[in-house]
Amino acid sequence: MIRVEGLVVRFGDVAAVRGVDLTVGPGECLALIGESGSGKSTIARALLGLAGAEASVAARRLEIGGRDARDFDERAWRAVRGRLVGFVAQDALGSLDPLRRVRDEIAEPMLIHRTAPAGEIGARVVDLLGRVGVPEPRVRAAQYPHELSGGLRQRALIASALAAEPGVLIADEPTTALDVTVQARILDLLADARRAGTGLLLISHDPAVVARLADRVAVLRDGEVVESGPAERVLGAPEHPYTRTLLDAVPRARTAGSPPGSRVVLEATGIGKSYGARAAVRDVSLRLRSGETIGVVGESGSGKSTLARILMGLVRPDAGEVRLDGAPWSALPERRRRPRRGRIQLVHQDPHGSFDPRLTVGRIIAEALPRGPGRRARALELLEMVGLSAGHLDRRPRRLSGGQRQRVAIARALGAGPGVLVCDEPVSALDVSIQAQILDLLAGLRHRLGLAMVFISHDLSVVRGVSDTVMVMKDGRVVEEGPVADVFERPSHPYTRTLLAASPTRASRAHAAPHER
Amino acid sequence: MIPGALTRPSRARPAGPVLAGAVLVVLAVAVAFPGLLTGRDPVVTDLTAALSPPGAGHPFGTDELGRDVLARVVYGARTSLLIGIGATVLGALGGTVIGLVAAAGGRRVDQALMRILDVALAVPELLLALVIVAFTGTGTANVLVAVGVAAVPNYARVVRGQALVAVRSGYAEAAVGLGTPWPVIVLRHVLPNVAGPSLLLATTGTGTSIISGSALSFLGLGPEPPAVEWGVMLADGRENLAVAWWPGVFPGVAVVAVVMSVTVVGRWLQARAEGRTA
Amino acid sequence: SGSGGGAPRAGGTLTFTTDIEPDVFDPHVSPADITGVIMRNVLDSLVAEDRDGSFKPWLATSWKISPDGRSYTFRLREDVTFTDGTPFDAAAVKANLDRVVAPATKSRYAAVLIGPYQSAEVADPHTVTVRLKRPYAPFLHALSTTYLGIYSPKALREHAADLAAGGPQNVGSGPFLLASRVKGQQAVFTRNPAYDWAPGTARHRGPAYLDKLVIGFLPENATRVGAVGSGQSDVADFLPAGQVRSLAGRPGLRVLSHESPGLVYSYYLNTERPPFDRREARLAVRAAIDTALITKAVFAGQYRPAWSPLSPSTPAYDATVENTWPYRPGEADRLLDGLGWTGRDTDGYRTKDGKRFAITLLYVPAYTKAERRTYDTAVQDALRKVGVQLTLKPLDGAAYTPIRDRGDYDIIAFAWGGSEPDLLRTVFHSASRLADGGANGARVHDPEIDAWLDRAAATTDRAARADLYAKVQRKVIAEGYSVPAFVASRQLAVRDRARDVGFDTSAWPLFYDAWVTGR
Amino acid sequence: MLRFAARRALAGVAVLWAAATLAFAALHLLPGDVADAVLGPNSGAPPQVRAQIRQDYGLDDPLPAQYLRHMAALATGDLGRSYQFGLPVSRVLADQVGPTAELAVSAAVLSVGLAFCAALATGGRGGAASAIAGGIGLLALSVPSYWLGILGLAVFSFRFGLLPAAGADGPQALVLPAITLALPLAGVLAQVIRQQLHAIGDAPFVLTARARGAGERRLLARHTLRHAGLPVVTLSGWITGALMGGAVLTETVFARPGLGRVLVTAVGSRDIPVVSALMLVSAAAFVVVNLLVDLAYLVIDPRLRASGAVT
Ligand SMILES: Nc1ncnc2c1ncn2[C@@H]1O[C@H](COP(=O)(O)OP(=O)(O)OP(=O)(O)O)[C@@H](O)[C@H]1O
Ligand SMILES: Nc1ncnc2c1ncn2[C@@H]1O[C@H](COP(=O)(O)OP(=O)(O)OP(=O)(O)O)[C@@H](O)[C@H]1O
Ligand SMILES: [Mg+2]
Ligand SMILES: [Mg+2]
Ligand code: NI
Repeated sequence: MIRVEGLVVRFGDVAAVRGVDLTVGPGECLALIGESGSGKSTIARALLGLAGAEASVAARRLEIGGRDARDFDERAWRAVRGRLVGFVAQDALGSLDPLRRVRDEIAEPMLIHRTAPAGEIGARVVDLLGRVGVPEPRVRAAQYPHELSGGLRQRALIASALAAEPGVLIADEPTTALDVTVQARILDLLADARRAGTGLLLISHDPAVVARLADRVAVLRDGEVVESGPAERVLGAPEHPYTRTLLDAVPRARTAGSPPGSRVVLEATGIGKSYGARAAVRDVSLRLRSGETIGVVGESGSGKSTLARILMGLVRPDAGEVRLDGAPWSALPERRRRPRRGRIQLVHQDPHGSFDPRLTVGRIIAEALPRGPGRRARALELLEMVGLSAGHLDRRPRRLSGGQRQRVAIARALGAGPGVLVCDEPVSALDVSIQAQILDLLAGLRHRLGLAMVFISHDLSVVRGVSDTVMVMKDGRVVEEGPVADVFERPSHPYTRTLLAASPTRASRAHAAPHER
Repeated sequence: MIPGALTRPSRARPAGPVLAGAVLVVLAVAVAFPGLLTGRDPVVTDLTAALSPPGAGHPFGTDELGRDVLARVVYGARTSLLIGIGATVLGALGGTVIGLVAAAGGRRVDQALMRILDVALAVPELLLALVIVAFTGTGTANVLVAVGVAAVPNYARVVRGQALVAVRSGYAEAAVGLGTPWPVIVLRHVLPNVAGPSLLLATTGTGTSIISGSALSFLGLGPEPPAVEWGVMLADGRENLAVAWWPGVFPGVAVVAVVMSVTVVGRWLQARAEGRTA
Repeated sequence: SGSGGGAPRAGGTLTFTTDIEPDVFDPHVSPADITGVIMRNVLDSLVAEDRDGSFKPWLATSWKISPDGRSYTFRLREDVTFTDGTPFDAAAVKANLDRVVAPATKSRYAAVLIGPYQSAEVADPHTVTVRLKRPYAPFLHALSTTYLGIYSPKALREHAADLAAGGPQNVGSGPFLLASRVKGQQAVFTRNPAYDWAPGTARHRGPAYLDKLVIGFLPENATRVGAVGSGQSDVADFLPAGQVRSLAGRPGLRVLSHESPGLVYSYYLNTERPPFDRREARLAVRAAIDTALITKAVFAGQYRPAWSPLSPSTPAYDATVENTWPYRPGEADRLLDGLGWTGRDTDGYRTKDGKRFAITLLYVPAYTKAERRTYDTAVQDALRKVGVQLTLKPLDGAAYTPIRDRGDYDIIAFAWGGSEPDLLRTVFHSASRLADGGANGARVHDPEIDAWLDRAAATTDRAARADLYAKVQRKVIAEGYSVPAFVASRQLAVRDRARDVGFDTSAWPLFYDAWVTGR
Repeated sequence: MLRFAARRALAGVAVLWAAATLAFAALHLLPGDVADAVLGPNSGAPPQVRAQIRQDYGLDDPLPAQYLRHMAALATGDLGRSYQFGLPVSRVLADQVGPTAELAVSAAVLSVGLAFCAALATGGRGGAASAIAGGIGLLALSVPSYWLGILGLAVFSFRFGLLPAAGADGPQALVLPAITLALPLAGVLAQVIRQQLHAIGDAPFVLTARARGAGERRLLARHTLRHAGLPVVTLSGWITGALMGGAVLTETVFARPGLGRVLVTAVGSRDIPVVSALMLVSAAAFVVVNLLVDLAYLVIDPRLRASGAVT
């Protein structure tokens, strides 16, 4: 279906992809792994002829559906996109048109390619939503993207990519925002599709996910494939040292050695928030001490991001109160909160949307820094802490990879020197090695400065690694909480048990047969 | 916006901004050293040579009193641009401040300001300008103020509308989360995002202000003769359009050239500031 | 008047476009020329003035003036009915004249025109006697204008407040009915089929030829000229002089031109304060202005320069003043030097005791045609050449009046149409103060002129009047109270299909005799 | 919703009241006598006429009394009697509203339509077509409208006789004025739309829509144009103002009856009843437009609906 040889993509003088060969056949799954910024998303976009105006694309060979795509005109590309090749973009949160209803977005490929009679489209949309695991599909179809949680949006996006039954699906980090139960469901769905003959180009930072699906794996570094082969071999016995570092960064406990302090820095009591009839958060309480990390896990749409925004004082709760450093916080007017804003910072779930598109990375970070000379130097220092370099300082967010953007968001949050950090999926787009680097960074801050964190993540192993206590959320409620070991070892709530069971652990990857369900 | 299929990005050198820049340079010369562009006096009449067509002695011809049209266009630049640009700057600045305050100042401030603007907008600009001029007297500066003040509500509305969208954006929220004070958020994030349409209005506004100024002159509240001003030239020139096109067409062309150049250069600068190639 | 070949034919529509739309359609109230032109079609007058200044019967068949000149007895036609069916009689005349002077009418011109009117008496149904407070020679002329036109008394009774609006309620006995009016656009007239009392000055009898007369209002010169050029209109009023020549050459178009009688456009120099309290200063300024050249340039050779305050087509015009005050810049310099304005400042203007020779001309732009402003600008430049700074000061209507009435100006300029030499009294008699509704712009207090003007108004002897008015003109020129500028012509562009559009003595177009050829 | 409506209605009334007050204040505080303005500079009216005018219109009463009388009359729907025309203001304005509305609405529709067409023509595709269309748009927004009108007249009516030069009868007479009024507006709107299209072109959802196989046209129609529509909605207040301002000049040039012309003469002769009535009309128009604008925001952008923060 797709066959590429010698693919080169340049952005100006920088070659983001240099001479990549790959093929995806019907019913076959090729996984692209590689560190953040290695060129995965760029390849995906280039295969759709959408590398962007600044990009120059060249290839020795580029065949899609058996035709030479090198001399495709717009028309020909359009026939390919959505129909021959479906695409799930990495930036799931911003990839649905905010002005259109979810159902219109999902129906669009069917309308464009006329793959379904007009009368049936409505029913199909609901069916698709159900298949990707969206509860209440009928209700959700009629909503607008901003009314959906991150995970719901991601599922809607996958549904739209599958709508016209494409021959090949390119999925760029399709499960970043999904909790493990839903993730499992999506992976099943993709496996089904593959069995039905759909080729799959899967881009993921998560070896566990790759292990579940891929027949073959290509490992990308700096735009070049350093290793490729059958999934079992590459994942099981990597040859290239880069691949090994990519896979072997095993999460370890980063809490050890620094017991939480006794001072309560953030306290929430009986928090509740509804959007119309939907209760996004109900009666949630938490106490966070300095140096402590509370992990928050839970179903997608269970109210985690809403909770984070309430803690931050960005959304006013309908019920309950948040106190910061023992003083009122959520009840204050914004003017009174402002001087203390630096104390508590948020890493947004949607970093892209939280950047002013007009500003460069340097200025975005500088905004968090105190006024004065040396701001740029400090910004660079922060960038380097999250594994970016001076070369990124003058770029605009649009020209960064997904993982790079996420790290900029972290750098910005740290720049303010907060005592409390609320992280909403801070490492969802990062490969394990960089994840490890970031988590070490946070652990260091916690250790040295007593940084307290509310850490929201769908990745149970990450949560387990960083948290002292953990809260499990479902339908806006905390269904279980306690010391992390207790909850993970002896889950009491049935939902927690499902969650843990569904987690594609690293342990499973060695013996995970690619075709196994 | 062109998707890069198997393409190289286009790197055309824009001819527009260069041309527009040249026009603005000529204009600047006309304002600063009109003598460099014409050797003639714009107010001296020569009744024996009234309405001579463009030719050797008078490249743009002469008007109904035999005054050199080129000289009048050149010398008129100063007054016209003063009114056009001055009034626009005044209107755009005032409007932007009010619009931003309304958008960022919370519901009550917004409501109050918007209702005041409704009233202000309801006052026909002409009337407002008339009243201002009636109190301050005629003359270039007063026309400038009158036209500028009359334009404030318009800019305010536009800025406020755009700002409302920007204020609710993710990045504005992120800035709130950083504890950035509102004024800074407004200046750093909201303003640049509302600048597009208002800049555009401002560039067009330059021409419109020249015209509004001339409408005032028309009612006798503008610069008095023999002051040279494009709007007045336009108004006078149209009387003879059927027999002599040049006194009415050249000042019009000057207005068009100014507005176009300002627009093109403004757009180019904006695109550069945003790092895109447009 | 313009006449074409062929016999007049009844039927058809004629469209006439003029520039200014009257605010008020009631000539008893409005001072506007255009109101007079428009309503002439609807309202008849007691008498009609002929081109030679004599008066012909109209609604009055004959009249007698008492020897003391203070009472006029009119014998009225008996066959006239207003278009609402009311018969015309002496009571109707009385009702109209009384209305003009009633304070509630707020007449802005007719009440002045009617002069020392005291009362009207109905002697019998068809005889009316008008009594004046003092002799008033221009009275017949006043009666002949539309401003003292005769409405149906029923209309006055029932619609007095609505007459200003213009519409079917404005009922007279004229050749047309005002059928409808669209404000800002046009007024439409239809023929009065019963009309059989045309004035003695008309070319035919019986009803008007036109079925319908449309009077459109197009203030923009270009649009008005364009409308007649494209055939959207048959006659365009007030052609800009600059376009006359090019229009005259267009096939299918004629240009009709009539010099307007009355006071020419003149600059009135304020004699009550320096510098124009000195005769030499006035004469110097006058000598510095080449009115012949300016007139030729500004009006593309269409208008003549003026020599007298009166237009040559006005009765009692004195031709002897012609060419008596030619353009002599050397003379201007000599006079100014003589007055001590010998210094020069950096801008090249004359100074005396460190003060610049600077004068102001007030004007109201809304009421000033572009051509006049151009003329003023040319004058400004002419004066600059002899070292005199003239500032043209625009003011809005309300601000202008008090300043003008106070006399806080050096020059004001205006023209005044009308075929009555007594207009001289309005501008030069010491009693015609601006604040009292007069127009003595030069603020002249000249006992000699006052006496001549009073005597002229008191006598009906045309020769004696002409002699007195000539004296006034010569004195005005000799003293340099005003600088006459140009003699305007009313110029109309007429399409070939429009025939026999007439002019009255004030050079206003008349439509009673007009007709149109078939398509 | 009902409370919202009531609040808006109340605010609307307040705006109208303020507008009327402002007009009253402005025109009474101007130097000079209203009676002089009524009479005009060249009238030979004797002083007693002036006195009569002052008396009839109550100009000799103290200002507060005049103000109260004026407001009381307005409250009962009586707009007063025009100084200048001597007629009830409602009658002066009655037949003028139609032509102006006709002109303004057709120009508004035309300009928005033209702007979107131009954006469609230039959107996405580069190349010559886009450059030419962009240039025309630029030209359109740079040309002073009344100058354009006069040139248009010179060419289409006088030279070729294609369209009537003046008046307000029939749709033909509307063509030139509407185009004259609409073109500069369309120029501005097209630029705004283009700019917005540019900005939105980078958004991830646009990439996704493209990845579904959406062509440029579909992209515009279904996605980006709605985003570009937002600033157009924002500009509608400006559009309304520009239409009203433009109507004054356009109506003069094309000799169309209408409110704009009435306004010019009324302001010139300080016809307070007419001017304040016109201000009421214009304020009412703005109140309505703003209401529509706010509703349009809600219709176009669902994000604002949820926050309920839009006024
Ligand atoms: N502005 C809004 N309007 C309406 N509903 C909303 C809004 N924001 C959130 N919701 C709803 O509230 C619920 C909780 O959303 P939230 O974003 O907090 O979920 P989450 O736990 O962060 O999910 P995910 O892991 O998928 O990001 C969801 O059902 C969502 O649809
Ligand atoms: N428009 C652009 N202009 C310049 N550089 C770009 C542009 N888009 C991407 N890049 C750069 O190209 C490289 C590859 O980016 P890409 O998005 O393909 O990475 P990725 O492998 O998807 O990373 P991630 O896992 O973080 O999403 C990165 O270094 C990125 O900064
Ligand atoms: Mg990526
Ligand atoms: Mg979330
Ligand atoms: Ni993950």
